[in-house]
Amino acid sequence: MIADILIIAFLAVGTFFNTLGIVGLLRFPDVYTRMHATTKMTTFGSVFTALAVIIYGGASWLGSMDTGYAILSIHTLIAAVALAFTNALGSHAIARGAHRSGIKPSPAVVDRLEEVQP
Amino acid sequence: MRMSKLVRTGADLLYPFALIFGLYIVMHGHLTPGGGFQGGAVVATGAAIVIVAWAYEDVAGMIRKVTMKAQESAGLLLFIGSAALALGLGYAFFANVLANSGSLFGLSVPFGPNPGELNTAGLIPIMNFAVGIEVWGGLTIILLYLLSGLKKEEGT
Amino acid sequence: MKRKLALVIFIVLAGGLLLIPALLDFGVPAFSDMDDYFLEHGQEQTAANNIVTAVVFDYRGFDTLGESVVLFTAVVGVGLMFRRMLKEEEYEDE
Amino acid sequence: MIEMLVHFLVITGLISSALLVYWFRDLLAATLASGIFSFLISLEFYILQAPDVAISQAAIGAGLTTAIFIVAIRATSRYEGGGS
Amino acid sequence: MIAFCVTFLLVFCIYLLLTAGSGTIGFWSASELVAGAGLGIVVAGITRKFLCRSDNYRMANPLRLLLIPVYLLGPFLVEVTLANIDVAGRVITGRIRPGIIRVTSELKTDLGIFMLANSITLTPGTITVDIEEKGNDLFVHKINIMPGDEQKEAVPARELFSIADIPAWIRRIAE
Amino acid sequence: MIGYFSPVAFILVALVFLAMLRLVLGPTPADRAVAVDTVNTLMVAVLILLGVVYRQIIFIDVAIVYALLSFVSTLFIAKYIGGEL
Amino acid sequence: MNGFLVTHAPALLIMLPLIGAFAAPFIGKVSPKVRSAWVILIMTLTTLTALLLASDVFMYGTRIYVFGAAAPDLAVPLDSGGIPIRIIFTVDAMSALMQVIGAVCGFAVLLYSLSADRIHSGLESFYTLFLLMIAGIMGMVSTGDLFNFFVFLEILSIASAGLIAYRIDGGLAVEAALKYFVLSTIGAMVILIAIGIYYGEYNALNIALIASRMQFTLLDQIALVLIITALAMKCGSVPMHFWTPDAYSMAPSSVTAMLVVASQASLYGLFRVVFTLYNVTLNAMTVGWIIIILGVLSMVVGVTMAIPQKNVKRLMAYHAISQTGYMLLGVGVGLAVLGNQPLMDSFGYIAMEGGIFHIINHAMYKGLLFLTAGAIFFRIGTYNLNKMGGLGHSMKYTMIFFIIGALAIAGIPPFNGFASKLMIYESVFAFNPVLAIIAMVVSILTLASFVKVFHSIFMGPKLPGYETVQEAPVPMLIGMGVLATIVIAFGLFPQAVVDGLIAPAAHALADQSGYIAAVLGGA
Amino acid sequence: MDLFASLTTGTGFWNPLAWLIAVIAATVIVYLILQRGEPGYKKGTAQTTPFISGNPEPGKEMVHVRASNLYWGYLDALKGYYDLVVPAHTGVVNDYVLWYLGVTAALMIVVVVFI
Amino acid sequence: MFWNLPFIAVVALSLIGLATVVTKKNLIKIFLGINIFEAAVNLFLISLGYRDGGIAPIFTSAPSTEMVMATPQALTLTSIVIGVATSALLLSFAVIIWKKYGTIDTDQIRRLRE
Repeated sequence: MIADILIIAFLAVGTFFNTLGIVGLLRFPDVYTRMHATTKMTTFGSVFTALAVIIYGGASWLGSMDTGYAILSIHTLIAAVALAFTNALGSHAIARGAHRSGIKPSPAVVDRLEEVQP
Repeated sequence: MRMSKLVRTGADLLYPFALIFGLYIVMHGHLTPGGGFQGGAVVATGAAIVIVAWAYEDVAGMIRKVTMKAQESAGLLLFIGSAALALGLGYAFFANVLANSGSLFGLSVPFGPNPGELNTAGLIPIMNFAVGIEVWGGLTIILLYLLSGLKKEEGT
Repeated sequence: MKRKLALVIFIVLAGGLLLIPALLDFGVPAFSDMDDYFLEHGQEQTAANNIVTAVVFDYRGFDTLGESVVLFTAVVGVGLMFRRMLKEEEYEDE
Repeated sequence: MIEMLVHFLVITGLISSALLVYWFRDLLAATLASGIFSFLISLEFYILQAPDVAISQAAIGAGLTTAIFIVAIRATSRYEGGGS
Repeated sequence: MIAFCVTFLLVFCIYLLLTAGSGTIGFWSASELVAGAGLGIVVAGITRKFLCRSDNYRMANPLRLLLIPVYLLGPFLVEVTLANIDVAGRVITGRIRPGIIRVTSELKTDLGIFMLANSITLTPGTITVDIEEKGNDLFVHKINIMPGDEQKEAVPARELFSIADIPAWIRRIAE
Repeated sequence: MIGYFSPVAFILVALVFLAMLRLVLGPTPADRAVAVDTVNTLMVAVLILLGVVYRQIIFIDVAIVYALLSFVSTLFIAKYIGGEL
Repeated sequence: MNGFLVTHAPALLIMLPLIGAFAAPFIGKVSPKVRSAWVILIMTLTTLTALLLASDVFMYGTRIYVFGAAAPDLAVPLDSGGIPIRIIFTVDAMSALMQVIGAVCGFAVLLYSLSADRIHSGLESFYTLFLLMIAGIMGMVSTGDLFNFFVFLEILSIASAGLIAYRIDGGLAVEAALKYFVLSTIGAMVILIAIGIYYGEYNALNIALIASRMQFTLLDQIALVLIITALAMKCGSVPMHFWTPDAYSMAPSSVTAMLVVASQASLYGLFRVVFTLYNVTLNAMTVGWIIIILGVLSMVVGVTMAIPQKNVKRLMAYHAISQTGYMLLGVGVGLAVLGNQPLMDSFGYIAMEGGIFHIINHAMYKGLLFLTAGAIFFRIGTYNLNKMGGLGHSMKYTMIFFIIGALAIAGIPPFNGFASKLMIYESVFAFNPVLAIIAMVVSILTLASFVKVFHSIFMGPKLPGYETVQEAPVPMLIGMGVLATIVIAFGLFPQAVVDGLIAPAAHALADQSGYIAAVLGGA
Repeated sequence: MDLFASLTTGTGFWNPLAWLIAVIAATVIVYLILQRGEPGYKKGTAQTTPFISGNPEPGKEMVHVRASNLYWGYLDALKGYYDLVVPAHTGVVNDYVLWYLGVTAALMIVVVVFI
Repeated sequence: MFWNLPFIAVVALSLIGLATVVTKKNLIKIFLGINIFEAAVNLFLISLGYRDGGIAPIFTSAPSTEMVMATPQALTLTSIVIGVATSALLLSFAVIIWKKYGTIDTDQIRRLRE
């Protein structure tokens, strides 16, 4: 019962943040701000959906003692960790590439990087 | 040119993980989705991460073309060899002589859904492994060759 | 002119290919005896749980060999493209 | 029922991303659209209960093919119709 | 040799994690253990020069490894959640004040700076755009720069986070 | 409990379309790369959810492969637009 | 031991070149001599195996080989309800004939190329691809499984594309390879669609099983169109021949000679599909006429395009298209009267025999011609006819071989081209006189065009610049000599060849029920 | 399996043995005629140089007829045909593929309509 | 008709792929078209083997109901690897042509004609 509530809550959180991430992707003015919205918020949302699955697996495992559900949880955990890891690196790489290719942060109060690396 | 230090460190950390995960997929080809091609492609993609994070000159020392070529040929020869194993026992090529025989990879499984045991399926895991290292070498070397074409263009 | 011709050709091709969805049912195959054999006997004959792998490496193992050879061939071909040419090699002749 | 709707959406996405590949004049964008196409077709394989093929398509089609296409674009030219 | 052993142990653990629930020796069957050891040796032979490129075995200490999940589930999760809610508000309202600032930290090792940069990137509202290869100074794109920060030459890493002291945690883990 | 997962999968697949809108609009290649990265992330979540919906535990492996490998194309794009390839 | 060899010969025929190819990168590292010896050894073994298998097949009938079964000839497992489930090689007389062509041509070409391509770089890869090409041809002609056919077709295409692009110096060869490969990839994918249609309808991939279940519904017609156009494109029939002159003229000469054999393997696939897969279920008249029209177009356009050419290999490539038209014409006439036993007996079989005899003849003399062109290029470094002249003084043996080849292709007695062309003329005349007249006119134009080539290359005074030209090296002459000997022998003893090789092949091709019975057993 | 059997061709026949005998006979006749020729021909003397009404012998490349100049009349007579066919070989990959697809489409119509 | 959706997608995708090959003049674009065509063919093969309500043909801890067919999946695996091999070779041709000709526009890659 608690598991049900947790799953619903996590799924709702995940969907909410994913949706907001996409909205941010469409609304924000330049690459860097879009990246703030999407890569991190969708990662957060996806990790939360994965957490829901983990809880589902754990609860079912405790209920039925079928090792299959434990495997489900572990593999989902690995997927979530890999997702977070690669997304962080990927968005850093894109941001760096974008800055090197000459895309300036268009509404920006300060750009310290430009002074160092023209 | 190299990418930034963060990406390089990340690639170094990710490479063993990609390798072991790819080999896991290769070895469990007869139990879970996957097999030689998929696992080999995963491993090759792990190598691609390293290749992209470092400069081509650095990578040429880390992941060598000669090794990859040898690996590819060796995988294929192992594949053909395991296929020809049946020939000596009087069966046709590609006969799965080890399955259900009790020797290496020779346990039998009950019919129907079961969690699976690695030590089954006869020649299939061996062939999976052979194909895995072949695909690993092949896809990596394709990427290396294309990048080497890039370097030559800059030189001239 | 050529664009119109291409359009006509594509319409005819589309007509021909649309016969596939018109005549084949998705999800309800008419014959399935070969695959039923694999699903029924594959597990006991090859002792592999994954029937796809059993088909790939046992029943149709020779195709898999061919596929590996294709990859090998492509690698050799790509290597031939990016090989280091000798100085005295002169081929061209318009 | 919802699975059917997902299926429908995925197929629509497939066709629209293929059209995007046709439509873009920037080859890099076309390659990116082709990457999304690969992901979607992999999802379609997944829905059609072919996980082996989905892994294969994800690893080879989406990962390595995109990579070698980008290397080739770097070695040639980026825009359609762009000369040397 | 140390590199080999460290890599082997790490890889073997990952393999065991992937194949958990396969048998009766602990959670594993005998053949899985044998296969894991074999594959681990292969992988360790290939990747020992990658994983231990800096010849620095501080991370081999199990206590430090145990700290990682604690860190991820504790302060890091709190930070990420708070920041996410913050950015969610900004997505809806559209009030942003972005800019790229320079962030200093006292972290010296590659791994430490890597973890800090990833933590910064995963926290919405900040992205690591670039790194100065020598001094380990990060350039961070921030979606909402505090008034006054744009005049500063450099901002300490601690000020990017609201509640928890992330750099200190990372120093505890990695250095 | 399984009934909760499939509507979420549907919503996430629908979000992929909105991300593709940015792929069409994006003025710079970096924007498009961000869109592709977003699609990757969403897709992993969809795969995990669908794996549960189909009650196939082994399907999660596909999601791990996705999470690992979609990264490569992102890195190549980033390296290319940064002019470092 | 002999029994073992014969039993496993169909598989060994593929495995030997493959093992040779896989080991070639290692062995090439040792020294060039060892590599040459290795390649020669593998090729000799392959040729011997092919000959052994062919003798067995012509003596005892169709031989099948089941990959992965408990016994090599256990096509139908006991518990499967009478369907074959594994990949089956079905070597009937037609397949054996094609195997012999491939093996003998490959052997001669290999001898030639050992000395012709000696000075170039990347030779390990060259020989690897060469052996893979042999393996692809062997697999294509001996397989009895549609998807396996597709796989070998792809091996053959990729290896051919790599070899066509071998001379990457100025980019022309790469352009030719690109055109060839784009077309052949699309063709292969179209073939895969057709295979999918068969699979969806009949749940089978085995040719014999599909043939026994064939209904010839609307979908089968679509599949027929897809598969025959793709294969006709691969064998270079007009109006899908555009890749042929480019690829043939830009590849190294030894590769070109193998490409001829490769295109004939596609032709074999076309015949196999039409005769074995469909046979009498299709409307033989319509499909027969389609093939005849393709053949006539190929003959006429090929030869007329050949006449104004200035590049000698390009000219020969157009002639190859034109000669492919003869084969299509002969076998198409056979197809058009299929199912009508009296007509079949009176001229149908003769036409098919003529077409099939022309396949083997064409492989030999066209290979010979390309090899002579390569020998000339080896000495003077150009293919341009305008720059040549007077070489007959210094390259006498090459000139003799060229004369043999040219007379054979023009259908002059006593060379083999005459025999097969005569069979085609007379049987086609009985079917439709206009076609026979067109064929004869094309033959005359062929002769005219080769007179031009002969005059331009060998006749006239020794041109300045070519005074020091020498005869081609001996290994090249041996390679050409093998082919020339076969050309003369087949021309002098045509009926023996027809009785021994061609007639069994033609009857095997037309006999669908025999093929099905060999695989499925019984009916 | 008679080696020198006649080739069965349906309506006529062709026997290489008879042809060989005829060729040998013809060769003998030719040889006999050749024997009756002028025996005083020697290489290296003025006999071998061509006599062009007292003019000096033109250079070797002038004597040689180039390949492009052969069959000029034939090509000119069929000019209409060649103007049609030669431009069809455009050398563009797209056209090649379009030709292939066009043939596929045409055959599709033919086969579906006529069967 | 709704259930024939994958087949309709196959037709649409093949036509889009072929149209890209025929109408676009850039080599890389043509290769992308070939890729789409290949993917369409793969999808065709996979949809042939699908059975309503079937599950993947893997016996590892799955509910035991009807399974989808295994052979098309095996064929598609082969086809995918062939596709990547093809792409690699084609792209290396394009790179060499760019080096030698300075263009990858098909209208200018026509030194071989007539």
